[in-house]
Amino acid sequence: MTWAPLVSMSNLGVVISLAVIGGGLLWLLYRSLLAKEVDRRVIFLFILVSVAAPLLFPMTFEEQATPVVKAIFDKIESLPEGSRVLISFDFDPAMAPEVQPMANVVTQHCMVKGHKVIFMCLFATGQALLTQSLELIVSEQFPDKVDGIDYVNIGYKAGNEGVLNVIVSDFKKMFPTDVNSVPYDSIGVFKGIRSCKDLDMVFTIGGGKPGVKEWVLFVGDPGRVPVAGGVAAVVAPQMYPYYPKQLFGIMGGIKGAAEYESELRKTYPQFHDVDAPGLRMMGPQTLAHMVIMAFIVLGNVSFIVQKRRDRRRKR
Amino acid sequence: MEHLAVWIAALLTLGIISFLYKDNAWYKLSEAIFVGISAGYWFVVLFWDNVHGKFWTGVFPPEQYDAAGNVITEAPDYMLWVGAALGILMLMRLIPKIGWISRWPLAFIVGSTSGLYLINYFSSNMMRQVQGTIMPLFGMWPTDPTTGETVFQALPTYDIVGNVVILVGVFSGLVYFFFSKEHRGVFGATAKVGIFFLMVTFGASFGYTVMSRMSLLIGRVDFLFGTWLGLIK
Amino acid sequence: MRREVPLAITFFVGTLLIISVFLPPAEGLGEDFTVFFDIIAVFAFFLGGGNLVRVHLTKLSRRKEDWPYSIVTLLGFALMLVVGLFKLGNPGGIAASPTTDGSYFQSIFDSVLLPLGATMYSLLAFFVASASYRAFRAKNREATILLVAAFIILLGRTPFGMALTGFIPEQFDLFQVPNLAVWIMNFPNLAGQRAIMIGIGLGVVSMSLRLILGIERTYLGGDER
Amino acid sequence: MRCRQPGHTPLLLLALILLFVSTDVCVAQSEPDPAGSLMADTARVTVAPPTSVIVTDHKYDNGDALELSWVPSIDDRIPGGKVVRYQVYRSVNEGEYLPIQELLPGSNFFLDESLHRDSVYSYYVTAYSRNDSAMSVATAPVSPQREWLHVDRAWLFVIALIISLAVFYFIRAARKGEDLFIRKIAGLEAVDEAIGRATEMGRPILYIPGILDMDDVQTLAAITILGRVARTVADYEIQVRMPVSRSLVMTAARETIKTAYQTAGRPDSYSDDMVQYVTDEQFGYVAAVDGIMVREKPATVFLLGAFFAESLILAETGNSINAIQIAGTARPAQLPFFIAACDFTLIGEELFAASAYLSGEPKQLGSLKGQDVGKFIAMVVIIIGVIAATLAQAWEVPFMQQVYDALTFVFSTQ
Repeated sequence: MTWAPLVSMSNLGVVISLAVIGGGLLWLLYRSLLAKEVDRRVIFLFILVSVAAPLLFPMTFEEQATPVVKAIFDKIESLPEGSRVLISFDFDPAMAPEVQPMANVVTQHCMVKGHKVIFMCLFATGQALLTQSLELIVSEQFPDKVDGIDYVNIGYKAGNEGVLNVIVSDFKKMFPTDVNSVPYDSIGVFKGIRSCKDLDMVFTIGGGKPGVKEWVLFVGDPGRVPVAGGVAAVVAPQMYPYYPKQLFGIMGGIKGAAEYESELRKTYPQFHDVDAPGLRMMGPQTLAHMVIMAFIVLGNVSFIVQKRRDRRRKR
Repeated sequence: MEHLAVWIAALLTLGIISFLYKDNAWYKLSEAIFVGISAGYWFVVLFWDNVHGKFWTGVFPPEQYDAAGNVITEAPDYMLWVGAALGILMLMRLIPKIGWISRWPLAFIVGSTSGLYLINYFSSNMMRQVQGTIMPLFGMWPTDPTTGETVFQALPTYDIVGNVVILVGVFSGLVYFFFSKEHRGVFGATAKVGIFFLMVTFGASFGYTVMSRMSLLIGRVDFLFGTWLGLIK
Repeated sequence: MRREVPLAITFFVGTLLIISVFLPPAEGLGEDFTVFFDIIAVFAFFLGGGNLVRVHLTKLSRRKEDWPYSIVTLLGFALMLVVGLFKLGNPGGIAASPTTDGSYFQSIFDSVLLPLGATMYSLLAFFVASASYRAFRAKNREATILLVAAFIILLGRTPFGMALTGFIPEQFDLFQVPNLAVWIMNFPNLAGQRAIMIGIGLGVVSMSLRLILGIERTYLGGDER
Repeated sequence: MRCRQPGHTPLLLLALILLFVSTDVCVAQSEPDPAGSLMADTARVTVAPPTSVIVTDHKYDNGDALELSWVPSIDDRIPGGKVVRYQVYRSVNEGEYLPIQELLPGSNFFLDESLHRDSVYSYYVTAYSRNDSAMSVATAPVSPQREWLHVDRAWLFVIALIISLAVFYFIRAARKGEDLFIRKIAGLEAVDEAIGRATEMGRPILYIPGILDMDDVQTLAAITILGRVARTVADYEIQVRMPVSRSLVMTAARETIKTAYQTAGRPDSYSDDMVQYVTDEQFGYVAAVDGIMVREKPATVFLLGAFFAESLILAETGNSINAIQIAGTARPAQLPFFIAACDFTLIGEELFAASAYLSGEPKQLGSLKGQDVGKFIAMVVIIIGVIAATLAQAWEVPFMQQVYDALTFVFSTQ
């Protein structure tokens, strides 16, 4: 059990706001022990502070990776350097805020491990997001990686799951060139790769259709390729039936991304100073969750104290 | 101009949030603006979409030509007049003497809603859910797509327990909803189990939605501190 | 007559739509009737909008409490009607959709209605908290179950869930809170949802039949005017 | 394209030829042969045509769709086939064949929709390799057929009919005076008490029928319950406040309350002002209702009908003014919030049963018994189905497999 450092205290603001929230809760606990109810406006104030504070003073919580997320991290970590990983951006701008952090963090991990990555997308609108991620992650953080040798962007092909049906046996038929019109056979990443079956793993991001499910049914199962997926939080429960046989790992929502980012920071400290959108966006949510749970506890404390008192009075 | 829009939005945002403290003039103003403008907004949208878009262009289709100049205007849909006639009957309420005639379109609406939903809900809620619950508890014999042979795939223990839980939960939940028997004895005990399942469902769904509710507030706070005040880097 | 004709209309229309599901040639009927409904709804809006104007005019003329706000409501309503029906400032002119970007109509929507709606929606975050404080108390067995289920799910969504139960060995990883949360969502939660849904399906059948058969007729009014 | 003057025909032909030549060139330029650098790939890749192209009627429609199927070209094997795509061509009324759909390798089926019953259609399919193509034999002209019965939905019909007949049966039995027992439903028993409380306190009752229009069954349920509630209210001197978000609901609600007051013999106490239209906008309506709640402090709040995210906003505001709240909806996602914040909650089916229950009329209660028959069928089918499925899959009992398949088939819906 690792408690510390559960939260990184980046500056005075964080310390003060946490102290205010914690102190306030203690005071309320004291009042609850006297069986005094908390006014709803006090609760409202706590919620407002717990959401606003992490936004004003960036506050991140160390996330413990759940097994479903840890499985993806461990797999990428255990693959030997130079393994071929396919990352598919199967989402549109509407889904992007929730799932793009996952795509980015897995890209970071693959790059730092020295895997060779094939980027593609099944959504026409995913193309722009893919380019954006490549610029943000690969060009900025890994300037020495070379297009074509360390990674390749083969872009979008229309046909939804039909595309998968083809590439599971033949990449070149569907993607004769990459987005820069470099012919398949002159792309270093593809050396020795004929189809998806030759890949070491596939990571697909997107809760829509085609998405994770189609990758499992059309590539993972028939091609016996390890597939992992990242989806929006609301879709995640629908993916669990595929775990662990057909999907070796799942990331659900911002929380999934945050867990992965945490894990990555633990193993590669150099990422501590790099922006981690998952962890950043989880800050206010986690704090608000904890405040709500604290209030549930407070409610029960004052309820039990009240009940005891009533019983004593009856006697 | 954009600055003004941000300021208006910020003031209105604060007006609504101030309601949490107590009802006040600022909230009342925001509410009055909200009600007036949104009522007008929806009337305009419905008017252009339905009266113009569906009725007018359906009854008097605009002339259209294909690339070669042939007329490909669609035939007018005379059925739409029935809708308009019913709509006009609705307006008869304004004339007290024949106001009762507005019950005809009302009767039409009630009839069509009940007719449409009867089969709809029955098939998607009852039939499909019953079918979804009919499942093997322990595992399946799926056909391997590559070799064509079938292998028994036992489910993990958690899923087997889960399947049994689903069976018990659906069954006892239905017992709870039974109207024609008092909740007593074995029947009552089963109904009690049903209530427990419903409570787990409600508690779990409540807990699950909290996070998405928080993100809405995060959006608003982000707007106030970031876009408006520029405090967030 | 005043009562029989509407009852006959309900019966006829309802039966027709039920049958149409099973007759391919009548398949489009449901769609047609939905369009009728949309058209009727707009006509009805004259009644609703008229009522809105009347309510606020009365408030104004009788100087009832808070009457100044009624002026704001009426002005806002009138403003949107003028701007939207005449498509003022619409870059596409009168032929374009009223919600074209850049039109006055859409600009007002973006700068006034959107923030108002989003803020009203975001109040939920506060109410979720106050409701959990009050409702999730171990008052009796049902309430305790409600509380425990909600607490596990909430805990599963914070880092504490893993921190508290991460020590549980892998064979029993179901009892690690995040996994337990997923299991609850996938099984007991699903069971409850299904029971509710099956009940709803049957409830709708029964209520629709009562309406179509005219057993339920409170909405139709009496014989006298 | 149409030729307007015969004299122009040769010119037009020339233009056409030029057009084709130029597009060919364009294609060649914009899509450089990916493997053009390799000598072997410049050779012509011949390809065999798709065979056995069959067109059949799409079943159970109004005669507006045809199904086209074929055996893929023998050169379309996975992996490593030569076919890169298929193209479907269609001729309408024996006219020119035009390309209508491009399909991926491996395809063998195409559903052509939006056709007309009085036209005839024929098709052929062409397989393309990188630089060659082969067309199949064209099909004989066919027109889509209209079917009169949706045979796929026969079982849906039968089961819906059984349950409807059960409802009819119990309604008739009740009419004949048979005593039908219906258990007490707590949330509905509370209705009278809640109205009584408002009377004592001299404060209004607030009735919110959800935010959807009359084209939703939950709103219908809310209106039918309103009929019963208004009937009780009419007996007391209390005010009903009913802000609504749809004009049609306003009309229906007025009609309903008016009838209730007439039945109670107090038509003069009724006023149109009881029901007030606010706005169609979801949260604008919520803002207004919240305002009404805190300003008029109703003693009793009914939240019955279709609710979305606003469920908790309304219920918590109602709770803050200490009103007794009776809520009900058929939206499972919103039920938890009502359970948490309201005094009584009608869960799904109870909402639809409420007006029958409150009416207390035997024939109405009879319809509730009919529902129970449906539940009984569901329970029996689930138990038998699960046993059959488990025995069939885990122990390979063939008869059980048949039962399993049959039940799955009967309860599958299109």
